[in-house]
Amino acid sequence: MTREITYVEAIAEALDEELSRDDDVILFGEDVEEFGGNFGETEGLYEKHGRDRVRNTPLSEIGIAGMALGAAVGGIRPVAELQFADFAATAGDEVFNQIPKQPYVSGGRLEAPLTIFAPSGAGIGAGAQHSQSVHSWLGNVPGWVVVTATTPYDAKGLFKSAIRDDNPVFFLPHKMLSETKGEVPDEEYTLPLGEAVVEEDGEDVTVVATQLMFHRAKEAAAEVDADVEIVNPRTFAPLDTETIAESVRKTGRLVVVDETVERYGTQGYIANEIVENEFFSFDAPPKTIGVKDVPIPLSPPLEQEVLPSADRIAAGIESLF
Amino acid sequence: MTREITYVEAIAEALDEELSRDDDVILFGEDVEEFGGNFGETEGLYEKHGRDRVRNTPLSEIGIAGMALGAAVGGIRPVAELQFADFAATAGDEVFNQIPKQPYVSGGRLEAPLTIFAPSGAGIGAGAQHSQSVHSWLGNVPGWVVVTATTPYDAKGLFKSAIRDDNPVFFLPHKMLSETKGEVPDEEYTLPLGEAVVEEDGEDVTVVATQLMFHRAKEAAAEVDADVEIVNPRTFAPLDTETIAESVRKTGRLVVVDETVERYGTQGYIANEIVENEFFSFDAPPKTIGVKDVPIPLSPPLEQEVLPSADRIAAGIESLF
Amino acid sequence: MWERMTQDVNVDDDTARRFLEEMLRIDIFEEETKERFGDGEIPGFVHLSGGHEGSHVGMGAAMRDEDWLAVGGARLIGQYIAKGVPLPEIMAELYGRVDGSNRGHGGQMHVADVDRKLYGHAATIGSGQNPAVGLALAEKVKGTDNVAVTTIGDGGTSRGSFHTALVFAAYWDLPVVFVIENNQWAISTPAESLSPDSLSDYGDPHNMATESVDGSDVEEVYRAVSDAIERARNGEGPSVIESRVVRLVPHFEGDKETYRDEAEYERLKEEKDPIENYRERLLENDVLTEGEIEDMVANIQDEVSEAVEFARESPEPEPEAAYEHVYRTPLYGQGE
Amino acid sequence: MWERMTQDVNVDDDTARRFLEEMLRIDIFEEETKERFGDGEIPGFVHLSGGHEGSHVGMGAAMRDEDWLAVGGARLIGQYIAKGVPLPEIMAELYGRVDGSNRGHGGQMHVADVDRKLYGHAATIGSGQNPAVGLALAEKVKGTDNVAVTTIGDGGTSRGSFHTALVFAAYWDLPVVFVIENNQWAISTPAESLSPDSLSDYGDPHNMATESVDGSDVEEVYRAVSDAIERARNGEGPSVIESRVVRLVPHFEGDKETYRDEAEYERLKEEKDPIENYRERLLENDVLTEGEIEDMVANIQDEVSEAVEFARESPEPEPEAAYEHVYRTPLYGQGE
Ligand SMILES: Cc1ncc(C[n+]2csc(CCOP(=O)(O)OP(=O)(O)O)c2C)c(N)n1
Ligand SMILES: Cc1ncc(C[n+]2csc(CCOP(=O)(O)OP(=O)(O)O)c2C)c(N)n1
Ligand SMILES: [Mg+2]
Ligand SMILES: [Mg+2]
Repeated sequence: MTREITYVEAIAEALDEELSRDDDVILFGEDVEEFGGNFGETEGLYEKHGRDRVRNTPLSEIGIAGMALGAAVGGIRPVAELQFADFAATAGDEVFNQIPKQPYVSGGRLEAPLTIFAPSGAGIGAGAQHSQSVHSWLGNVPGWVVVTATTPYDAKGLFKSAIRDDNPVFFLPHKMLSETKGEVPDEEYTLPLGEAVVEEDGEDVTVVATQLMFHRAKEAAAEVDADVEIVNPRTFAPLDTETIAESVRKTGRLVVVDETVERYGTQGYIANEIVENEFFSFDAPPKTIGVKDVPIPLSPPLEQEVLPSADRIAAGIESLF
Repeated sequence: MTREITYVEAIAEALDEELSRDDDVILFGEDVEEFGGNFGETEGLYEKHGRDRVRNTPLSEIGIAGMALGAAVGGIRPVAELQFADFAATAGDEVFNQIPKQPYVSGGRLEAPLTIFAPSGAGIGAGAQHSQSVHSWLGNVPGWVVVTATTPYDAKGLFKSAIRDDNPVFFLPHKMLSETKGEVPDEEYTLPLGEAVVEEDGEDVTVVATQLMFHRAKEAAAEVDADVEIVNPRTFAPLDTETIAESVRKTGRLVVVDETVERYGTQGYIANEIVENEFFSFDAPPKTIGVKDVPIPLSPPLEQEVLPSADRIAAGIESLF
Repeated sequence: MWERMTQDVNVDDDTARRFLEEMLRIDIFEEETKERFGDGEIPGFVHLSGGHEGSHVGMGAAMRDEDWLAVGGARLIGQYIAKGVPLPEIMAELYGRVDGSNRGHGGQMHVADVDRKLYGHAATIGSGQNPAVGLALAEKVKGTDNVAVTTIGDGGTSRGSFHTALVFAAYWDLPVVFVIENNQWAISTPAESLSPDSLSDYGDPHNMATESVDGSDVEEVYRAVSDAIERARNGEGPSVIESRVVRLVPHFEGDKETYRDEAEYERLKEEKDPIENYRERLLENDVLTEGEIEDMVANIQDEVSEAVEFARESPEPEPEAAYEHVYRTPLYGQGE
Repeated sequence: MWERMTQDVNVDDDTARRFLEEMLRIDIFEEETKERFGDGEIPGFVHLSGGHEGSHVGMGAAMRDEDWLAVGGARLIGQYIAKGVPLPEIMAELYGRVDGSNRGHGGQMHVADVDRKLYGHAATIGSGQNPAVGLALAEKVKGTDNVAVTTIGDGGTSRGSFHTALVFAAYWDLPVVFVIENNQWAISTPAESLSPDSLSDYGDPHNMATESVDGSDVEEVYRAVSDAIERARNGEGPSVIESRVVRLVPHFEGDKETYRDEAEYERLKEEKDPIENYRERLLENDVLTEGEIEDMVANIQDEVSEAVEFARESPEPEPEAAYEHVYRTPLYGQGE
C-alpha cells in the first residue's frame, strides 16, 4: 500500500524511523528542535525523541561537521544538517579534507558512518550563497557517497540508506521540491545507494537528470517529438555509469542535465565517461546542460535565466536529431 | 636575452617586481617573512620591501583569505599565500562563497583584485591533505580566474598578470616543479591570462596538459609512435576551449591529462566541451587521464600509482590509434 | 536582566531628533517592506530589524561617511539605511530591479554600496568579519584614519571565523570595531544557552577593549561605538561591543516563532521597543512635540512610498544581465 | 618568563621512572627517525618533538586507555608513543609500509589507532578539535565516563575551528580537555606576537576551567591534565590547559631556523630540556642511579632498533592497495 506525502514529509519520516530503529542514530544541526528545520524537515522529532537524540547546535558548520566526524569515529551514527548545501564550503576543511579522507588515510582502521544532509539548488530567490548545487564539489572528493533526491519516494528510501551506510554520505534534497507530493509505500523500505534507475523508458535519446532537473526533463520529454529515456543517477559518487551506458547503447543519444555549474560540473564528466567508453554507440554528439558559469542571481527572471528550463532541455534534446 | 632560473625563483621574481612596481601590492601569508615560504618562494622579499608590505599572518586561512577580500575591496591589491592548495578548503566559505561571488552579487559595484597563490599537486609524500590539485574545485565556482604554472617562464609571466588582473585570481604552482629550471627573459614580461598555448606542434593527436602532467606528457610524446601536439591551458577558468578545439580539428584525437581527481575533475569537462562542439572532427574517442578516485596516499609507490605516469599517458595516447 | 532606561537625553536636540527620525525611517521602511513582501512583490527572504533600530542608528551616527560598514547578523535593512544608502536603491534591490543598489543581482541579503563604504553582508553569517579586518588594513596601508565597523549576531559569534577576525585585528592593532548585536536568538536557539556572561567577553583574551551596552537605547550605542571608533582612529586598536537588543519580529517573514514564550515576548515588546521608548523620552524632555513627530512620520511615509514607486517602476533586468559582472574582461594581457 | 623548575619529585618512584623512561623512548625513537629520514628511508615530512617530551608523557600518563586522544600541532610522534601505539607500527607507518598503523596510507602526519583510541591528527592544523568534541559526545551518548583529550599548537589557536570547538564543548558541557602546546613558534611566527597573556585565556569567556603550566615539567603536566580529566569525568565540563614548552628542534627536518635568535636558542636548550632536567631531578632525589638510566637507555635503543628492523622488513604496499579503503562496499542496499 502507498500513500501520497510531500518530499519534506518523506525526509522527516526517514529521520523519525531511523531514530526509532537505532539508538546510535542522533540528529543535530541548527534549529532542528522546536523550529523544525527551515523546510519543516525535522518537525516533531525533538518532541518525540528527546533532546539527547535531537540537538540544536550553536551556529557553526565547522562545529557541526567536525563533531559529526568525531561522533562517527567514536562509534555512534550522527546525522547532521546544514541549513543550506552552500554551507558545505563553510565547513570546507571538514567536508573536503577531513571527513571523506579519514577512513582512507587510516588505512581503513577508522570508520566514519555519518550522514550530512543539506537542501541544495536554486529557484526560491535565495541568492548566490544559498542556492548552489554542490554535488560536483563533493563528488570530486573521493570518500563521500553523494546522494540526491528527486521524489518523495527517493527522498525517504535513499535517506534511510544513507543513514545506515557505513561511509560518510552527503544527502542532498532540493529545496524547490519540498512541497511536491508523491507515492510512498506504507511499509518500511530502503533504496540502494550507488545505483542509477531508469525512470522513463524510451528508444531515441537518453536524458540523465536528477532533483528539479528530472522534473523539468520530464516536461521537456513531453514537449519533444522523440521517445525519451530518463535515467536518474540518484547517487553521484560513486556513479553508476553502467546503467547510463546501457541506455545510451540502446538510444545512441545522450543529454546530461544537472543544476551544477557547467564548467567542471557533473555534466561534462558524465557525458565524457559514456562517450569515452561507448563512442561508437553515439549517433550524435552528447549534449550537456547546466547552470551557465555564473553565480545564482537574486532577481527571479535572472535566476530563471540561469537555471535550465524545460524549454532549454527540450531544445537540447531536439538539437541531437 | 634570457637566463636559466628555477620555477621558485621565477615566482619570487614576480612577487619582487610587482611589489616594486605598485605600492598597492602587499603580500601576506604564513611564514612569508624570514622563513621565506615553504619552498623559498618569498625569500628576501620581507628584507627588501619591509614589514608593512610583506606580512606574516597568524595561522588561519580564513583570516588570510577573508582579509585579502576586504583589503581588495578596500582599494589595495593583496597577494595572499596559502601554504598548500588543499587549504583552499580550510578557507572554504571565503574561497567558494565570498571571494568569487562578491563582484557579481554587488552587480559589479565592488571589485576584488586579489591574488591567492598556493602550491598544489602530489609527488613529495605529503599525504592526502597536502597533495591535492584543486583547480577543479575552484574552476567550478564562477568568478575565480584559475591559473596554473608549468615552467619558470609561465610561473613568472602568469603570476605577474594574476597580480595585475582586476579579478580574484587563484594561482597554482606545482610543488614538484619547484626546483626545475627554465629560460626566462631578462626583461620584464607578462603572459596573457585566459589563453591556452600550443607548446608542441603535432599532427596526430592533441594532448592537453599542465603543471607536472605537462612534463610527463612530453615524456610520453617522446615514447609513442605518433606526432603529438601538446596544448597547455594555463588558465583553467575561464577556459580557452577554442585553442584546444582548433588543435583537435587538425589532429582528430584528444587526450586530456590533469592531476585533478577524475570524477568531476577538469578532464571530463574539457574533453566533453570539445566532443560536444567538434564531434565530427574526432577519429577516435577522447581519452581522459587523472588521479583515480582516491585521496593521495603517503606511501611513495602508492602515490606514484595514483599519479598519472608518463607510461600511463603514453598508453592513453596509443589507445587512440 | 535589562537595566532600566535612563530618562535623560544626553545628546543635543538636533542629534536626538535625527536619532528618532532615522529609527522611524527604518521602522516605516520595514513595515512597508513587510507589506510588499506579503503581497508577493518582493522575492526571496526578508529579515526585519524590529527592536534593533536603536542599535543600527546609534552605530550609524557614530561613524563618518568614510568609515566602512561590514554588515553581519540577519538584521540587515536597518543597517543599510543607517549607513546612508538611499531608500529607493534599497527598495529596488529588494525587488531585484535594475535600479537597485546591486542591479538586482544581490537582493535583501547583499545590498552593497562601496561608494558609501557599505561593504555589504555575507549571507553566510559570520563571514564578514575577516573582510572587515581587510578593509581596515587597506585604510591603514593607504594612510587614512578611517575605521571599519562590523556587526554580527549572537549566533554568529559561535563561528570560528569571528574569533579569527579578532586574532587578526589584534595582531596588527587594526582599526576595527566589532559590534555584536545580541538579540537573544539565533533563529530559534537562545543566546542564553551560550556560555559567556557577555558576548563581548570574547574580546578579553585578546586584551581588547570590550563593553556591553543596552542596545535598545540609541544614545548608549552611539556613545559606546563612538568611543570605540575614537580609540580605533587613534591607533589604539580594535574593540568588541555587545549591543543587547531584542528581536521584536520573527527571524524572517514566515517564521511562526513557535519557540518563543508568548508572555515574555509581550513584555519585551512593551518594555524594549527602542523607538517607542525614545519617542517618549524626547516628548518628556520637550525635545519634540507630538505634532512634530507626526510630521516626521508623514514625511518618512512619503519617502517610503516614493521608494516603493521607484522600485516598482524600475525594470526587471534583461536576461542577458545574468551573465554580466562575473568577470572583468578582458583578463590581464588577454587578446593583445 | 620561565619559572624555575621545582627540584622535588612529587610522584611515586615507579611513576617517576616511567615518566623518564617514556620521555627517553620518545627521544631515542625520534633521534633514530631523524637519522632514517636523513638517509632517505622515510618519505614525506618529519616533525620532531624535542622539548615537548615532558608535555606528551605527562598528558599520556594522565589518560586512561579508554580516553580518546586527538592530536594537534605539529609535534606528533611523541604523542603517538605516549598514547601507547607500539613503536614498530609507528615506524612502519613512517616508512609507508603495509605493517604501519595505517597500512602506509597515512604516514607521519596521520598515525591513527582507533583500537587504542588514538583518533590521529588532522594535517590541517586545528581541524582536530571539533572531532574531539564529537568523540566526547559519542562517549556521553554511550554512557561511559571516558573523556577526549585534544592537543593544538600555539599557532593552531588562531584558527577559528579551535574556538568553535570551545563553544560546542561548553554548550553541552562535554568531557573534553583542550591542551595547547605553546612552544612559542608556529613555524617562524612567534607566539609572543599573539595578543593573549596566556593562550589558556581563550577558555575564559566560556567560563571554562583554565590553567597555564610549565609544560617542560612532566609532573606539572601530569597533574594539570589529571585534574582536568577528573573534572571532565565528573561531568564538570571542558578545560583549557596551556602547556608552555620549548621547541628544541626545527619545525620540520630541513627547516634552517633562520628566524631564531641563536643565543636564546642555546639558553633554552640548556635550561628547558625536559628530559635532561628530569633525569637530574631523579638522580638528585635518588629515584634512579646513572647505571639504571644507562640500562633504560640501552633497552629502549634495542626497542627502537627492532622497530626500525620491523619497518624495513615490512613490504611496500602493492599498487592495488592504493584503491582500497576509499569506500566500504557494497554501499547500503547495493547489488541486492
Ligand atoms: C554560516 C551560516 N549558517 C547558517 C545560516 C542560516 N541562518 C541565517 S540567520 C541565522 C541565525 C543568525 O543568528 P544571529 O547571528 O544571532 O543573528 P540574528 O538573526 O539574530 O540577527 C542562521 C542560522 C547562515 N545564513 N549562515
Ligand atoms: C590549516 C593549516 N595551515 C597551515 C599549515 C602548515 N603548518 C604546518 S605546522 C604549522 C605551524 C603550526 O604551529 P603550532 O600550531 O604552534 O604547532 P607546532 O608546529 O609549534 O607544534 C603550519 C603553519 C597546516 N598544516 N594546516
Ligand atoms: Mg541573534
Ligand atoms: Mg607552536
